[in-house]
Amino acid sequence: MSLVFTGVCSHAPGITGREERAPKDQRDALYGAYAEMRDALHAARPDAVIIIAAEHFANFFMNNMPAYAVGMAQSYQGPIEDPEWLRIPARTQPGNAELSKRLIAEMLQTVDVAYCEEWQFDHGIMVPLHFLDPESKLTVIPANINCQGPPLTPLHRAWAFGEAIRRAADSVPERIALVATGGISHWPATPDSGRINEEWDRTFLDKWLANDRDGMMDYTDADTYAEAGQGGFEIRTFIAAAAAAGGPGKLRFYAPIPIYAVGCTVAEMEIA
Amino acid sequence: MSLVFTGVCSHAPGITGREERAPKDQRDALYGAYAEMRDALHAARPDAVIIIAAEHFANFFMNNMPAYAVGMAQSYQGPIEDPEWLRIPARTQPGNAELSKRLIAEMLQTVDVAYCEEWQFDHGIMVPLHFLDPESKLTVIPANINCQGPPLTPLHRAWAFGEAIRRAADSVPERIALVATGGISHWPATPDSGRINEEWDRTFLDKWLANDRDGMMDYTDADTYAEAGQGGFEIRTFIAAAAAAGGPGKLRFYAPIPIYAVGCTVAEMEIA
Amino acid sequence: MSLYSLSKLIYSLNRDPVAKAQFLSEPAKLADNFDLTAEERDAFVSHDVGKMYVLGVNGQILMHMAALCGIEWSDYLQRMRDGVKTHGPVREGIYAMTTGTDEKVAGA
Amino acid sequence: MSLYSLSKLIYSLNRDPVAKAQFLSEPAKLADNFDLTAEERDAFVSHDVGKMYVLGVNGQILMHMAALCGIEWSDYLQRMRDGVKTHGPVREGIYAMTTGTDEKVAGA
Ligand SMILES: [Fe+3]
Ligand SMILES: [Fe+3]
Repeated sequence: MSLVFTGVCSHAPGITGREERAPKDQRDALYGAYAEMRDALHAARPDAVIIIAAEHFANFFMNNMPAYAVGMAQSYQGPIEDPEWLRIPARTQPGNAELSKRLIAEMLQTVDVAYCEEWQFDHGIMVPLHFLDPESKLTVIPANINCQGPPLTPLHRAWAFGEAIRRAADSVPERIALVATGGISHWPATPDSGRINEEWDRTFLDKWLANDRDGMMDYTDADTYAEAGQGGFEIRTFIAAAAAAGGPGKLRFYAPIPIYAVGCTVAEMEIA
Repeated sequence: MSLVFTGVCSHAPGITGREERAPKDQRDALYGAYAEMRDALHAARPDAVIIIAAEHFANFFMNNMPAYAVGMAQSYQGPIEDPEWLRIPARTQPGNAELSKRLIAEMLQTVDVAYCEEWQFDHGIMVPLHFLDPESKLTVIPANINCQGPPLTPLHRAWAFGEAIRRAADSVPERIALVATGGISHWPATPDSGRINEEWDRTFLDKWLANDRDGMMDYTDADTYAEAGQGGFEIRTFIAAAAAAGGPGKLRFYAPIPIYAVGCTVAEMEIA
Repeated sequence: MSLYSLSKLIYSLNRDPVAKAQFLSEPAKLADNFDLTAEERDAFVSHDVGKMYVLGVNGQILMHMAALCGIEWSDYLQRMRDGVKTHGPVREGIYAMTTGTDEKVAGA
Repeated sequence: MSLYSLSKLIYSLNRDPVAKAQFLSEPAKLADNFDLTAEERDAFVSHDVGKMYVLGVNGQILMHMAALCGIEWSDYLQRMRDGVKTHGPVREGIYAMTTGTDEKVAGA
């Protein structure tokens, strides 16, 4: 039928795996924002939720690293990490291979996505799902943007991917929701883990909330790396969401939480 | 520096593996055409040869099937098939990872290629190499278009891929050659193997030789499958070559040879 | 996605020397790593190319397994034709047979 | 492409239960399947997270191996810092360290 929901949120594994090590008020406010987004997502009654992640070498490695990938399986398993470490139990999430195929065929008209008949979720999808669909009820279609291994896809192609998702969603009879997940500035899994550039984050978020395409395109990877770390490359997922939704955004939560290793963010965007 | 050579040729494994089972005059004429193309390719003094193949599940499977892929390794091995069966000895071909990276970064501006730091050649690249570079002297950069597992990339994106290759080749100081390989009509590896639709082939070749973009875009996959078999999907490699070269083509050889299971083709195209 | 599993098994076999060696020594054990129906498993373990073709395995994967099993080219084509004669048309996957089962297009 | 091989080994380990089991029982044998330098091999077999970080392994791969080895989060970060102190800056790969080796940004 159309795109019925668009949201973005953080997916850092520390959010669940090191839950109790953040200040309690911050932890509670973040968890509350996820809960609000969960309610809004379910209220949109999606037939399927496309989750655009920036996964971390769980399915994609440099032997065959697609710029864009979309899942086309009937179900998906996760997490690939030790469930104890991530503190998210293993689960099977329903997919819809036939719907994926229709969406992918439409996306391929303008964006060259790889399709995947199997896909294991890592924390990039499991952390959002843990909050947004605790009972594994939603039909999920995973998508990925390579934000890890250079050469990376340019930002304007991430925008084109978002546009393709929107066109594909509008071309099928089903109600499609979109959740994009990624960090803004962060230095995950390195000795710099915990560094967060709040000013950089707020500037980017302002552009994102205004759906300011030109502003969001105005980053080079070199600048992003210097000011926002390798985790900053994940702004591609936010950019794709903005292109798909088209409207202004609404910020539910933002706070830098060093032990979670990211500027934790929960936001939604109007479909325009 | 620029694109310095563009050619297309067949890659059916029967051409080498069942060499002696074709009529001798046809076999000799085809082998002679490959030799002419070899000389023309080497005369262009390329620093690297991009070979666009339509590989057959040697590196890419439906777990992660990219529409477009480009190799980024320092060397490549092949054939993946039994060398006795293909009658092509195992070899290591030099690559150039650093040059690949520069070319890929430029291609990514408009086409979302997967990059591959390893790649095993199947007959799709080995058969052309066997004829065009018998001594493994050329630096090769393999490329691939998914012509095997639907959903397939649309023809206009194959054209865009060719344009991206041209732009990338023109953006580096090295001399780049391009060889695209694929069948026109054929039903490879099925009980229908040996069927060839010569009329369909000649119509397509006329469009290709005239570099008639609109004419080459005027095929649906359903029609191609009905009239030219699943092997006909490989016209995408020819289309990409035409987009890259831009000039008119010159046919060195065409003949349907059923025991080779394809309308065998060797042709070059002017760089315009 | 059982056809997917069977296809992936043959894909792995074609490209992985370790899998190739295991295929020749203990094919049943290799098959155990994949989620197959009994029919698929039997066809795989017994090198039944005709049956696997009817089950929907893409010829571009099957061809290499046939070569690995030492099945000569014309025999490979004939086995697929015989598979269709015995088990009926291709059941799944993307390719249907477009000539008659008694028609030999090449390699006769 | 030796860093590529080491990275691929850890990537496989992170996603493949069979490789995980072998890693815990006979890590050297698992490493034999990959084309590594002696330095890489030693670092891998001895779980030397700091050394592997300096050799250029991406933290997103290394983090999971550390978890598999039972290395607690703050200890994992400390081992990388100690690696840089002992062996010098990251030699290859895409990420350099941007804080001081004695600076603990989080998880202290
Ligand atoms: Fe991430
Ligand atoms: Fe082919």
